[in-house]
Amino acid sequence: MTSTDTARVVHGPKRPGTPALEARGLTKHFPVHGGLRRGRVVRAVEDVSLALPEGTVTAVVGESGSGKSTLSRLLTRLIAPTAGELLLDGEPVGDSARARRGYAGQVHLVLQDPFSSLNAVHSIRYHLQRPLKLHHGLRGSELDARAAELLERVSLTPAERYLDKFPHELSGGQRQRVAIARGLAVQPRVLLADEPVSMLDVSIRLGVLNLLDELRERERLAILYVTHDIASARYLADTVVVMYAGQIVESGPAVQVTDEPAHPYTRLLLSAAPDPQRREPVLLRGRGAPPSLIDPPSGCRFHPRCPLAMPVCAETAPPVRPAAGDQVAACWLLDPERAPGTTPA
Amino acid sequence: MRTLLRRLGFYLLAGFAAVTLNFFLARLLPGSALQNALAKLRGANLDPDAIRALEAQYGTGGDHSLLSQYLTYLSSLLHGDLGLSTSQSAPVSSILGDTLPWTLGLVGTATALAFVIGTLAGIVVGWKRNGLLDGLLPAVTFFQSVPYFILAFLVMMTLGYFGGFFPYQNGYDIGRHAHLTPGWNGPFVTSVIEHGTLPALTVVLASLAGWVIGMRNMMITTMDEDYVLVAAAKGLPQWRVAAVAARNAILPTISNFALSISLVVTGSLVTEIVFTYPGVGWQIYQAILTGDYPLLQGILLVVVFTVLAVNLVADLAYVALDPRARKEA
Amino acid sequence: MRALRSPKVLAGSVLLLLLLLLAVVGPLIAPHSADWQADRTSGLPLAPSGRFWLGTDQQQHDLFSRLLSGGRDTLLISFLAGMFACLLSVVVGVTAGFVGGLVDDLLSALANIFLALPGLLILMVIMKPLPPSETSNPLLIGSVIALTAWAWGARVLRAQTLALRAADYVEAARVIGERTWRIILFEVVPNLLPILASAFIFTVIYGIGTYTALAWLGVISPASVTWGTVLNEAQSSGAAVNGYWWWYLPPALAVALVGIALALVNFGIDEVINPRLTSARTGRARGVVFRLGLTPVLKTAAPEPAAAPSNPVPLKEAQP
Amino acid sequence: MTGEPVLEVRDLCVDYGVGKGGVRAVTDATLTLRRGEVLGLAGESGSGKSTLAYAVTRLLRAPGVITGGEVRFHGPDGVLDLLEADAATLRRIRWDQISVVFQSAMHALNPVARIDAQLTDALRAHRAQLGPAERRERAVELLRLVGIGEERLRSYPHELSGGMRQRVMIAMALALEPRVVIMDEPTTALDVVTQREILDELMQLKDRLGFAIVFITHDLSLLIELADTIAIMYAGRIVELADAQRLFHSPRHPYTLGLLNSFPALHGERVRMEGIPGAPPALTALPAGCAFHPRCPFALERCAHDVPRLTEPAEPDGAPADRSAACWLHTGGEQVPEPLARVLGSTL
Repeated sequence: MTSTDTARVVHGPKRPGTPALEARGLTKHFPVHGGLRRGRVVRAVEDVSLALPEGTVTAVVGESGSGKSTLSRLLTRLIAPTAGELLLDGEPVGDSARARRGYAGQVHLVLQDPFSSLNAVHSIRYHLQRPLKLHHGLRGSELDARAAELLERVSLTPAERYLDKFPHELSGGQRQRVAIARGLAVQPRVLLADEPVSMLDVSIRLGVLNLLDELRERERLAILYVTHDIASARYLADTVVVMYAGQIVESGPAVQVTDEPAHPYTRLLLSAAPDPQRREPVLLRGRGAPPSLIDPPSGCRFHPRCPLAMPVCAETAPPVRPAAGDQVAACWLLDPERAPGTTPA
Repeated sequence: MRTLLRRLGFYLLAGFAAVTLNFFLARLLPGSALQNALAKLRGANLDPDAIRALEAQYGTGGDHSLLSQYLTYLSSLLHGDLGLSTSQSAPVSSILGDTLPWTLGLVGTATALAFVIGTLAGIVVGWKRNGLLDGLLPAVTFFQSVPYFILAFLVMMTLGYFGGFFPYQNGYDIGRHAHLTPGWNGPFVTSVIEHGTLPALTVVLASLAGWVIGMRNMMITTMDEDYVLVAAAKGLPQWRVAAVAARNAILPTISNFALSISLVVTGSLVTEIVFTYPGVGWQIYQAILTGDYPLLQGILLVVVFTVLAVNLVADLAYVALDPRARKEA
Repeated sequence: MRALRSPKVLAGSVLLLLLLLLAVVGPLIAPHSADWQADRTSGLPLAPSGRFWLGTDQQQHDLFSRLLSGGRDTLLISFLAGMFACLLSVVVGVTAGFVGGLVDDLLSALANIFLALPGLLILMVIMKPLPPSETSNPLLIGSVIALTAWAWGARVLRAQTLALRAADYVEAARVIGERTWRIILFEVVPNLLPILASAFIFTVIYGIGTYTALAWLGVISPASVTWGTVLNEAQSSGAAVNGYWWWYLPPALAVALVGIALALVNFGIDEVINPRLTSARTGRARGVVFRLGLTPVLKTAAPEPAAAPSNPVPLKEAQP
Repeated sequence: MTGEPVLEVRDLCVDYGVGKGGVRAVTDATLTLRRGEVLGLAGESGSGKSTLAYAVTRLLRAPGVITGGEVRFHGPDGVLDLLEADAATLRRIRWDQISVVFQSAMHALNPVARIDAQLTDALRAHRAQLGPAERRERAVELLRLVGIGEERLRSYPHELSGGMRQRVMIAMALALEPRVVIMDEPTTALDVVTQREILDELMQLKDRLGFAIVFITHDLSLLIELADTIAIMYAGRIVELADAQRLFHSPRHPYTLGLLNSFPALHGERVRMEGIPGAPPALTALPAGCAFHPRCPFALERCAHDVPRLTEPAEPDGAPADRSAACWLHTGGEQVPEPLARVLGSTL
């Protein structure tokens, strides 16, 4: 368990002022259904503190089961956290129905699969106008004008050609643009994107990523980009946050984390990632699969797979330590007392 | 184990619900019909003990509370006592004992035949996919969309009355010139089979389509699975590839069997009425004609328990056939 | 509406409309009223003739008139039963599927119990004591039949709702802050419509069978003549044994015809629900045989392949 | 590219549907797979890469129809055209000579059969002389080959993790020591670490057992690390075919170039990349001429109506090309844009 007596480290891009959205100690334990022993839980997300300042892209990287998708749903309030709190512009968010709707107008989530995130029975117009009606009370001709404008903002032009189409008449990339346009209709401060390009064809992925980057720039959105593709995280994000088994193990400026990873898990991910420039054969830094989150390993959750594990790793969870600059990692190797003479390279 | 226990719990609950419903149905019915029946019984020189028993059964005699009546009812059920038939002055259980074998023989055989033939045909039609057989499906649907007793009329008329291929009345030859002794003797058994043919054919025809179409659709769905293509890619003989698909496709079919068995049984009972077949169905008709509620309710209870038993067997078969279900268990 | 292009569906729809039309105008165009009797003295049914197209029954009612008049209540009640049952199954199925948890467990158990109960027998027990004034009320009879018919639809709808509840577009609707009732009504239910339509058709088939059976067995005696009551009179007069086929055959065929029309329409709905099950016909029509694991080879010079079945050439044992 | 050919595909054409409703999914595909080689087939969804592979094995599902070409398999008994072969011949060759690993092992393993049964059923069909004990021994051996313990023999697929299932699938494909293994996105559904582990094992097994691999994927960056030769497919045609390193460092087709520019790098300076404008066309509405021309930054006037054939490009240094591309830019006379005219220093 992460010790709570030490000062909490908030991950994410460092910017002056109040972040648009901040999560403090966000934790989610799902009850296990169907087990004979009651009270067992899946520790999907454990004590995550994350700040998303406006005009930044934060990438959350991890394997499946690392808790990154759960985190995005916690941040959208689609699921209720077991512990922790959310602050929107520094204010704790309320729990009333009104507060929830207000929150939905500030924080939006773009889902992974554009083929199923749009309802086949509704037109593009319907999809775009619902948030306009819900959050801005727009009526009549204003609706059409705004919907058309939204399509233009995601480069679906001329807009009239798309408004009356149905999802099945569009390509995957166009659908994902519509999904993003729907998010923009909300006029959110924060845009969460859960693997927004992984279902898309390779040649159109960059188009969608570049669109997100433009929105960050133009609309000053705080963007959270959830992905398993560390190369695209490096491409798009200001800050990369690496999750393993429900915990953040490393975070820092994107290029720094990918060029000089501090945590052995980040190094494992990088060594496994496809890299056409690789000359020498791959040396996989660690083996095995992520652990069960019902019964996670003691101490550092990565220690059973870690090639550099020390006795202390199995006993006590490592605290988050600075590595270099804004880069931090939760690893005993960064503790000068615990690992004298060993510096991760 | 857990899933199985859950299912078992469900069957207990369903059985209990049926028994309770049965109890209250009798009491919710407008009194007059029941009183009439009792009055008829009194006039029929029935043993006073029996009348008292009947009164107790319906709570019309003494001033027992509803709860105590209910408990009495439950305890007599547990002893296999289904009450007295008002029209036949005999215990319902003994009437059922006489007629149930006829129904079980007819409906059981017909349903089993229909299921086996239908499933096998569904496998073939699904596997051949584009064969001529597929074109026969609409024709098969004809039998599925016509109520059992209507189909029974049509079968009786075409093959029985006009065709003259089979007898279409009664369970065996009881005509004036017949000299049959019920029992395990050749002439009697032959007669029973002859008389059972048309009702059985009706039940088979009516329920066959459901199995054929269900199994065909499952075969086609399953054949789209990669593991069937893998079987073909392995160079296994055709029949082995088909077997892989069929083995997986049969699982939902078993669930469907359980779901539709109550419709099949009800339909079969009604078919008996058309053919004046001496089974439980015919007793239902008699009970309706004479307003014999104890008999009607006794039959209802037996049918419900039969259906539940078949469901339980189907559940067990499913768990036995699907390792994934076992794991959850 | 592409479903209408299928000849089966077209035939079914036309047949169904025709039958519905007959049910409406039947009593008006019938040569006689349903209760009209030809000759009160004769005790024998008359076979079909030029005067009585479908003959008469023992009471010398004109059976053709009775057939025309009998459809109205029969169809009205079975469609009412279908509607009520669908309403019930939507409420139960969608609630169970969408709410989940204990509510789902209870509603599913309830549906399963109703599936195991023999509906017709229960209806007999319930309806036998009802006076004719009540059994001729279509609304009452329709809803009582519906009580025994909703479980199947509820089960199917629940399963589908369960799948839809997890669909991304439902989650997306939550994300933009849609209210739950709106999500159910506008996101989930529209996607259930094909299944609902199919459930409706099956319930109507069940309804017509059940209602006719109840009348045939004399469990209910509606005030007006229906196909079921004609069958009931035929049954109690031993029409089958005595060979009065014109007495019971026409109403039986009429019921069968409604069932077939509905089943044909259902083919079209099936095509919408599961296109896979019907789509492979295209190739066969052109003489190409598709077999799993044996992709056909149609080598032609023409850019558009012509219709010619592949002839597997016997293997030439390859030369080294 | 030294080994002798095991599988030669010539002018293969595949349609979905027959007659008016049919669309061409693969057009004039020509490929050669050599012994012990990894041949990569890369392309986006709808490019025809999987269609091509399944058509070659005659495993393509309805309404797929092969409408032309030949597929010459060089087996132990000589050369055989798989498109002329009858069902019995195909059955004999399948798995024994050519096996397939599917994308999702979750779906490719029979959920109601145990692992050992699925490992040995092909042995039963093809090696009738083996007894039950020998088959079981072989199953254990195969599992060990992919790093799975004997105790998993009696497991059902749902009891295994995703990575383990894919390993079982690979073990299964190697059961009869085939000459060719066709792999359709075999690791796409897996996490990167598991993917890497399995690919490492696969390459070791390939070196040890000497089979050739046709590796289908949309992930070109992975393929470059993995494959000897790569064929890039677009809208049903092979648009470029070259040695992996040369394809990476000196692409000749604009689509290949665009594809390579669609994968952000793991190293170096962060630069804005553009990918490829537009979206891949639907097979039902292919542009005239070169199907890529509406998205191509270098499109010439003739690209809009003439379909380029796969030919050897004239190399800038005059060296023998030993590669091919289907692009009018390389047919001589045109000024080849710089990114498509690079020369890879070393000859491979």
